[in-house]
Amino acid sequence: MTTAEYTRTDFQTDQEVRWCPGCGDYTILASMQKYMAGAGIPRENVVFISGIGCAARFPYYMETYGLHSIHGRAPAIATGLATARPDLSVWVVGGDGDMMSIGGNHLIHALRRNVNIKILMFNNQIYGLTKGQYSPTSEQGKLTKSSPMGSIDHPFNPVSLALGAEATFVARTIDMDAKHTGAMLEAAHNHTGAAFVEIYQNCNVFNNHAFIHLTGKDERNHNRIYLNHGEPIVFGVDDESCVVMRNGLATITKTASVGAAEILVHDETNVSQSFALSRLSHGPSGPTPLGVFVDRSRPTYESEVDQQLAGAHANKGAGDLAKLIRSLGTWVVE
Amino acid sequence: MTTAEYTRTDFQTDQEVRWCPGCGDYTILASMQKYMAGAGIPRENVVFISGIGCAARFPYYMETYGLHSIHGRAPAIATGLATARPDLSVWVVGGDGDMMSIGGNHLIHALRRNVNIKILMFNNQIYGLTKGQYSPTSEQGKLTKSSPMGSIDHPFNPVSLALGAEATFVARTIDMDAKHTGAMLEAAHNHTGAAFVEIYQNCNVFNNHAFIHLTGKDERNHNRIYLNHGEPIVFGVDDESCVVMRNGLATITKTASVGAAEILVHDETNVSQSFALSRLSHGPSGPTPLGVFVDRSRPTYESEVDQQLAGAHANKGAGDLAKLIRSLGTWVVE
Amino acid sequence: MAEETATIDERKKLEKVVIRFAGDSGDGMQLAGNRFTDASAAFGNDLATFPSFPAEIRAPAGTLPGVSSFQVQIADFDILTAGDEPDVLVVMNPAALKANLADLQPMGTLVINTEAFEDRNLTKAGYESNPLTDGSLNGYKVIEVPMESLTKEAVKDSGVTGRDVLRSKNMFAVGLMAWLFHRPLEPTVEWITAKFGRNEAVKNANVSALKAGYNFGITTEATKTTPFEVAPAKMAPGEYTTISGNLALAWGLIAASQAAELPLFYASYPITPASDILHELARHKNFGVRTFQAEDEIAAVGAAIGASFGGHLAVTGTSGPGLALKSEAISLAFMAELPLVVVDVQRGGPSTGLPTKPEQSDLLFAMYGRHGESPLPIVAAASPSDAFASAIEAARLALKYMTPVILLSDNTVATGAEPWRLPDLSELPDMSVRFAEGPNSADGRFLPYVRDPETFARQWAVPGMRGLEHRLGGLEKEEVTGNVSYNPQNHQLMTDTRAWKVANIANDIPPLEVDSDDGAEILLLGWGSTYAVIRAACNRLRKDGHKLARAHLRHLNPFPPNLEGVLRSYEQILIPELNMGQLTRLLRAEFLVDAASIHKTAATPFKITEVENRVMEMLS
Amino acid sequence: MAEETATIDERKKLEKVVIRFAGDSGDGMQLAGNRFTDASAAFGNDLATFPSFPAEIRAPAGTLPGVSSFQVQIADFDILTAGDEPDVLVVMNPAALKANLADLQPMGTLVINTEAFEDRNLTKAGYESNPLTDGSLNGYKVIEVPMESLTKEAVKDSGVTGRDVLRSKNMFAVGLMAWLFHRPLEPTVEWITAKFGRNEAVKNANVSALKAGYNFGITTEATKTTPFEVAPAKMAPGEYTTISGNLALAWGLIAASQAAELPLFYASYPITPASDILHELARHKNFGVRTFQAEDEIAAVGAAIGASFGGHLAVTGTSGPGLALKSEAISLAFMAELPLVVVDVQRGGPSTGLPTKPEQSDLLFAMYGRHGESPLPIVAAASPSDAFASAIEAARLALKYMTPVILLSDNTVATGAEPWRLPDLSELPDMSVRFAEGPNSADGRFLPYVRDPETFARQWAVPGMRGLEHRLGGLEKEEVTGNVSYNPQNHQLMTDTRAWKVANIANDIPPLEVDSDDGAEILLLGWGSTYAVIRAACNRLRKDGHKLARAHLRHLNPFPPNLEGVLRSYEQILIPELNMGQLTRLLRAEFLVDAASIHKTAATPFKITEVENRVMEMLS
Ligand SMILES: Cc1ncc(C[n+]2csc(CCOP(=O)(O)OP(=O)(O)O)c2C)c(N)n1
Ligand SMILES: Cc1ncc(C[n+]2csc(CCOP(=O)(O)OP(=O)(O)O)c2C)c(N)n1
Ligand code: SF4
Ligand code: SF4
Ligand SMILES: [Mg+2]
Ligand SMILES: [Mg+2]
Repeated sequence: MTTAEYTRTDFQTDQEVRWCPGCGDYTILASMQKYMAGAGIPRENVVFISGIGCAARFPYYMETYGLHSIHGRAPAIATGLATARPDLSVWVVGGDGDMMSIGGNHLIHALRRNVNIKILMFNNQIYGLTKGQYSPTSEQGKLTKSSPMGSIDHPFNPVSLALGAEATFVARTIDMDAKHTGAMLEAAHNHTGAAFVEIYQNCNVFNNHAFIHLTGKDERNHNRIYLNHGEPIVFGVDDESCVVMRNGLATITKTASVGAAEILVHDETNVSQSFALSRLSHGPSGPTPLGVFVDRSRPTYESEVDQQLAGAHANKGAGDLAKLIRSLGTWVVE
Repeated sequence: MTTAEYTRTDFQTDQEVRWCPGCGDYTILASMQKYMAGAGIPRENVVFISGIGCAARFPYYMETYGLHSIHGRAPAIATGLATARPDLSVWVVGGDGDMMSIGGNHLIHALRRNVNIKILMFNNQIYGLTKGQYSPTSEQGKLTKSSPMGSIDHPFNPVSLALGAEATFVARTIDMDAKHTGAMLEAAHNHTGAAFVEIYQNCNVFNNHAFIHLTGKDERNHNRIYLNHGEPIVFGVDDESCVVMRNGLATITKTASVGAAEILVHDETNVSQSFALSRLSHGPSGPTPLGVFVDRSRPTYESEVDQQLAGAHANKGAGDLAKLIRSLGTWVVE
Repeated sequence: MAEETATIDERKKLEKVVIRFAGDSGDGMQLAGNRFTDASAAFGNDLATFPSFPAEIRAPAGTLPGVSSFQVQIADFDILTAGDEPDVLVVMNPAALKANLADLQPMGTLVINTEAFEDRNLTKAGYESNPLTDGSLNGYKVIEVPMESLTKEAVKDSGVTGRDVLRSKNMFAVGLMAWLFHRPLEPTVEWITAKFGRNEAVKNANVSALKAGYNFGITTEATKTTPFEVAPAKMAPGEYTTISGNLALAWGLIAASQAAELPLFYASYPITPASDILHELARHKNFGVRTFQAEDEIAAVGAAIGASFGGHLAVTGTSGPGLALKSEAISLAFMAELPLVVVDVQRGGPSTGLPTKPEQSDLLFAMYGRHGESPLPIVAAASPSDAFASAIEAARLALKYMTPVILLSDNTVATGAEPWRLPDLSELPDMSVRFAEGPNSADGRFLPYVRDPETFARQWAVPGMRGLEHRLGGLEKEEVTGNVSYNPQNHQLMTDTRAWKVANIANDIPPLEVDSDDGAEILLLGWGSTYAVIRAACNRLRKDGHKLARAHLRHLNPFPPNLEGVLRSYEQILIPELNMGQLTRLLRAEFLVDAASIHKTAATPFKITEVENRVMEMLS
Repeated sequence: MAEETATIDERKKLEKVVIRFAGDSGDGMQLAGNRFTDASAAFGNDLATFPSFPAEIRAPAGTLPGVSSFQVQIADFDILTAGDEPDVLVVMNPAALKANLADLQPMGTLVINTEAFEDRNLTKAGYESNPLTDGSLNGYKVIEVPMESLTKEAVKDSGVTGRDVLRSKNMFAVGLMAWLFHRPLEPTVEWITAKFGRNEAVKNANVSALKAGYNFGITTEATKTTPFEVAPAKMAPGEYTTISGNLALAWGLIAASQAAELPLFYASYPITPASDILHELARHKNFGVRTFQAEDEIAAVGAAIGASFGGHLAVTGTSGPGLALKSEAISLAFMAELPLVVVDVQRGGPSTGLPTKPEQSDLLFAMYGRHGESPLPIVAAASPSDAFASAIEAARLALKYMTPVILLSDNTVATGAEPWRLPDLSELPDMSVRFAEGPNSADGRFLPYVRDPETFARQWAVPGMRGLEHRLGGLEKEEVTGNVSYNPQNHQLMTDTRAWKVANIANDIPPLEVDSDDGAEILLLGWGSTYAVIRAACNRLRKDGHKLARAHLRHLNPFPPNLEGVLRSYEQILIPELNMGQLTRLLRAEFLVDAASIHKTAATPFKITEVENRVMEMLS
């Protein structure tokens, strides 16, 4: 089979998919299988690495190489794999708890190092697998098993955090918009370096309707702000709303109320501006940007590793063990 | 002794200070002891918590309560202490490795939760205690024991990272400027909530002159950008340079070349704008902002904990153990 | 009333009966089991339960991995385990039948929701022909119940619609079981009312379904099987409640906090099967309990250490993988000699293992799971209700000896339930803490490593105490002063002192009680959740006239002072463990005794017969 | 030449001599010690070193915590330890004298830099009167040297100025020792030239100081003491180098990578005393070695697991606190059955403990330091040079059995140095890996848990291999397929299989060699860095006519197959350990043998006499 002949089913495994019926993870899985079928990457060169959580079961359902590892450590494991094997296409999948709670440190370090791995965070704003505690992306006040009087943790804004951690690619999408999800997967793959994609994912059992403002038939038309590089940021029915910069803050206003020149033009290479955009929403409770926030170029970690290896080889020649063990000087006993 | 009677020596311990002669840590220690003498906090209510590293020996030298804990965990330990004991003044001290390498996750979570702890990161851009490996803030290309061909890790920008992690207070200062250090300590203390202060600190043994651009007699006049809330950002000899916003980027230009209105006015409450300012430098190799980047208000973690406890008490009365163990229903065997 | 038509005399009188409810995760079997359990408890039966559910939140409906079950044993005497093979098996779909039938007693009673046995479900469960019709159930007493249409019919006037209609079918099953075992309906009706009171329709639906189930029993006269009867148990007089281990443990911590007059600080990161301790404690803020859901297990133990430094009763709870992460920080608490309770609710390992299955395989890890020489006291809960006292004991040791203590529970203890005779709260141990009261050196300073001559605990001074400012840390401490010290002799002294401090706790714990027959040749020794099965096996063996001794360790480190003597008093020793023989290894190393081990790691508790058979082998 | 004026005959002939250089951290004592060692090695002496330095980077100059020392034993026969009490002590300041004098042999030689003995330094060191004048050195042969002015004088034409002038005084000391022990100056001059070649002034200063020291010896005729002489050792013929354990371990990993024909991936987070392995490997990128300095120890082991999944020889190295952090991930590698070498360079514990001091207290942690049932092979290096072979053995087991392996080193092995007879590289074990070659099931799929019938290792297929796509993970695996399985019987089977796989390695390791006298009554059994001291004690005892047996374990899990037999062959067994008796515990549990333990945790290696005395006690 050549990569051109792949269909979605070539990426399905013989394992029964074990998410709750209605879970957003199904949609994302389908988007991924569809994307992979057309991506042109040989299946044997693809690896999915995950931690623990509902989302983290993802590798079992992708007919590629996979490692369902331990909670929070997937970015570190993927860093090792990608550094050892730059020829592979390495994807990391995990939930908001996996990535931002226990795994937060590995995430930010993978991003700053710009390891060529694609990190997909399925953000359902809840701990699904452990049956419903608040997560580091849950909104304040949330009533859960572990916060019967409401969560008092101020959540992360995953896009802001990734940008603050020197990420070279940051995007956001949502499970229900399969087309957009596919486009973000493609953009992440095409980016050379670490890519962080936040995927809003509905957990219909423990946090149903968390994204209703972005998925509700009516609301979504008002609240989805699609970012497109080089284009003015307008959204809403008939582009009635737009984003402008005022006093250093990205601000939403009526398109009609401002001149066309004042409307902010999205620039994927501008981290500062994209950071400002990330502050437009703190969770999906109103107008929320979706799309690629940042896509800029920096050498990947593994390419620099390889370069140093090649450099050492060029300078010193292939390693000679017999020489090495004599390198401190020797003497002979007769 | 009343707090008004404190002098610097009241904060010195009987332990010999064991840093290398010439280490920037001495200066910071002196700044802290001086600040504490005038801060009006009873000594017994002050706690210093540190991890491991040269910087982390700090608690041994402060005549307050202290805990020299384990590598990277000080922010977590301090979170527990501050949550249990909101009456205390809790300070966290650690190096760039302690805080941003192994301790990165606890740091960003303490910041987002807004625990009322004061986190001082002594950034010498090196691992001092373990004798000189590159750290997550070392510049790329650095030659160290563990990077004989140059470090390939792209470093964090600590201010950007803290801002991305929802910090309510972020500042930067430098060991050699004791007055400014004192002012930053005071501002951090006065802030209600988590405060992150990056302190550039010279390690004269393993990374000497790392901050020469900010401390050199001549260079410092060109490169220190002092931020003051509400004031236009100008710097250099005779304020010859200034910062403006161009295309969403903070940019340095000649003061003479722009109109006064165009010069950016620093606003501590504007995270987006301060993030842009943080991108002016990526390490202290040129003009670098010093001062308070952000100081904004959000309820502290422990105040909300206490509020919930008080609320529960008010609603349900003091806990009654005898009732609790009967709360699932009981029956009697005669 | 209709309920009375079947008189007691017509019923089979049983001493005990084991019932298992099995269905899809979505069928509400845990709830059904719990309701039936409570009704039985209220009726005065002794009982023990064993819930079992998939590790997936909701595996695909109708499949084998999606099967969830709940087993309860009820008896008229003091029983201990949830029983081995069920006498009665209730199955809601083909997958539940397939997954559970092998366990059913020969000629056991099988209650089947027939309407779920249609082709799609049969295929999902991997059946090639319909077991209802292919004769494969011939060896059982089958009660076929068209549960879905009967439930639909029953709730049609309640006001519920759509999915909610069939949701009540678990109550139908509870009702039918209530009839079969002559349980009162009232407790269940009360519970439904309390739970769904605000939603009239759902409340009505559940009550109607419950009654419909009961009535179905009456009406069909149990489709020709005789109803069962289990008389109330002869339990010690007292007030009882039904309690799970996680709740008992949480309440024990609250009790300890009250006895010690210290606020409780519980820091945890959610993990099966320990999460419910966090959930329970989070509900009791009016007891002054602070719960902290940390970003990970390291932060949880770190926060607890911080709270301990601040003078709270600090506890961190987790399961095996989390204990691994806490190891380094526990070592810090050990060096800093700060009180800390570390709860490990064990589950099937290694790695992520079998998160919802029982195992006792963290004992050696608790014992040796830190770098350097760092012995810790270890306390283990023997049963759900025992978790209450065990938690208090762990906290007592931590506070009195200024040390981290590991409290072992496991999945069986944590999620199982049993009747608990409520303790007399006035008899909680005295745990009041004596904080340092002032400087303790001639020159007016506070030296944190001045020790109590009896317990060798160092003094506890907490921030806010004037003049007692001091610094602690993880580098080796100089004796008395607590200053950093690299002095060789001091390191030896401190290593010895820390070891001795823990070993000395042996003098502060009750001697091991042995329940021994005269002339017993074999000692059955256990720890943790094997308590129930060991006792049950012993009871059976004694009924058959065998002479045995039985003892159960609550303290795994140090051991009770009389343990060596006890071990040397019996010719043979058998140690049942749900691991590869970990306690056995400890005893061999400690006492050079050649104890036999019966062990398994098969994701299920021992069957009574497994222990019984092994004892019989050893006796013969 | 002047060097020849003192003829060999006038010198004391010694079989061995122990020399300690001690001074302030800033005095360059480690360098001085190393130079002297290399000169001795080149001269053909056997030797062993023991560096000791403060945990602080640079404690305050002149204080006790700031003292740094380097001890070397040189001999004309096969020696093993750095010796007990030094025969010669060189001290550069009062603090160095204070910290080290107690160790000096009675009537030992004391070389003193007199100019450092002024009031300020005496006070800093805590002296109330000047030991040079108060008679307290009467029991020693004192050589007083005004080292600073002599050095100044010597280097005045070299071109160095300021601080650099006195920097060379360590070379003065080396020169003086060279005279005292008749070492050649050439190796040191060569070294100085290579090191400082580019800085002419510094080079000249160091060479001048070195020669000045030597000449001082000649000129003053050793201030009236007789110079010492140690003849070249009778070592086995071969080519030698002087090697430290960390370097030998690093090179062993490179050798393993070549033998296995797999690229080496070393992931680590810096930590004393393991960091030098990282530093060394980072220098050898031309061997295809990838080093990854991770953000913490968890990331390091994680990255190594990733690299292992990718088909590299993956290694992660750390010390105790880091091993604690790696525990959970090692358990994953164990479950996923991926090859991985985990290096633990032990140091004084618990917690941060004594980072620069030797201890062997992580053995039980290595053995039991994971939740669940997760036995791992454990290999321990016995000496600096043995670290080379131990590293190869650890890698061999990891790759052949598809399992994590723990490789224990310790501070003594890691930072000590000894002559190493270079191995014949053509005799490295065959370690070539057989990756899966294609689908291994009837239906053309690849089943990752199909096992080799002999080793029980599962097949290794790595990404990039077409048609072998598969998924691994930490949940319990179904036998053969590797699918997630909660099946009870399967869990039992897999637990047993994993345990058996590791236990079976016993058949693949050499039997324990015992160096036994006929009629030996006592067996001295050791592991790790006690090798040297045990052999030395044995040698001494044998010289006194005692009959002994001696054996040293490289494999701590599983044990060599003949170990039980060996243990049962001796009436008494003594196990020296730098911990509280951890191997002893393992042997008691495993074999119920009543082995005696001599143990200490005093931040220093055993003295030979400590072991000797204990054996004498047991013999009497
Ligand atoms: C070390 C460790 N700690 C805790 C757990 C328990 N645990 C499993 S998944 C999870 C969080 C799940 O939330 P998330 O990552 O958001 O994934 P989701 O289930 O929501 O997809 C937790 C706490 C674990 N498996 N391992
Ligand atoms: C768990 C653990 N890992 C590693 C170490 C070793 N270690 C001690 S301090 C340190 C880093 C020091 O760098 P930094 O935090 O920047 O502090 P500095 O010494 O530069 O002040 C490391 C890696 C340790 N003590 N514990
Ligand atoms: S619990 Fe939530 S996230 Fe997990 S499978 Fe169910 S719906 Fe999906
Ligand atoms: S090593 Fe560097 S940071 Fe550490 S004490 Fe010395 S100068 Fe300061
Ligand atoms: Mg989630
Ligand atoms: Mg540093």
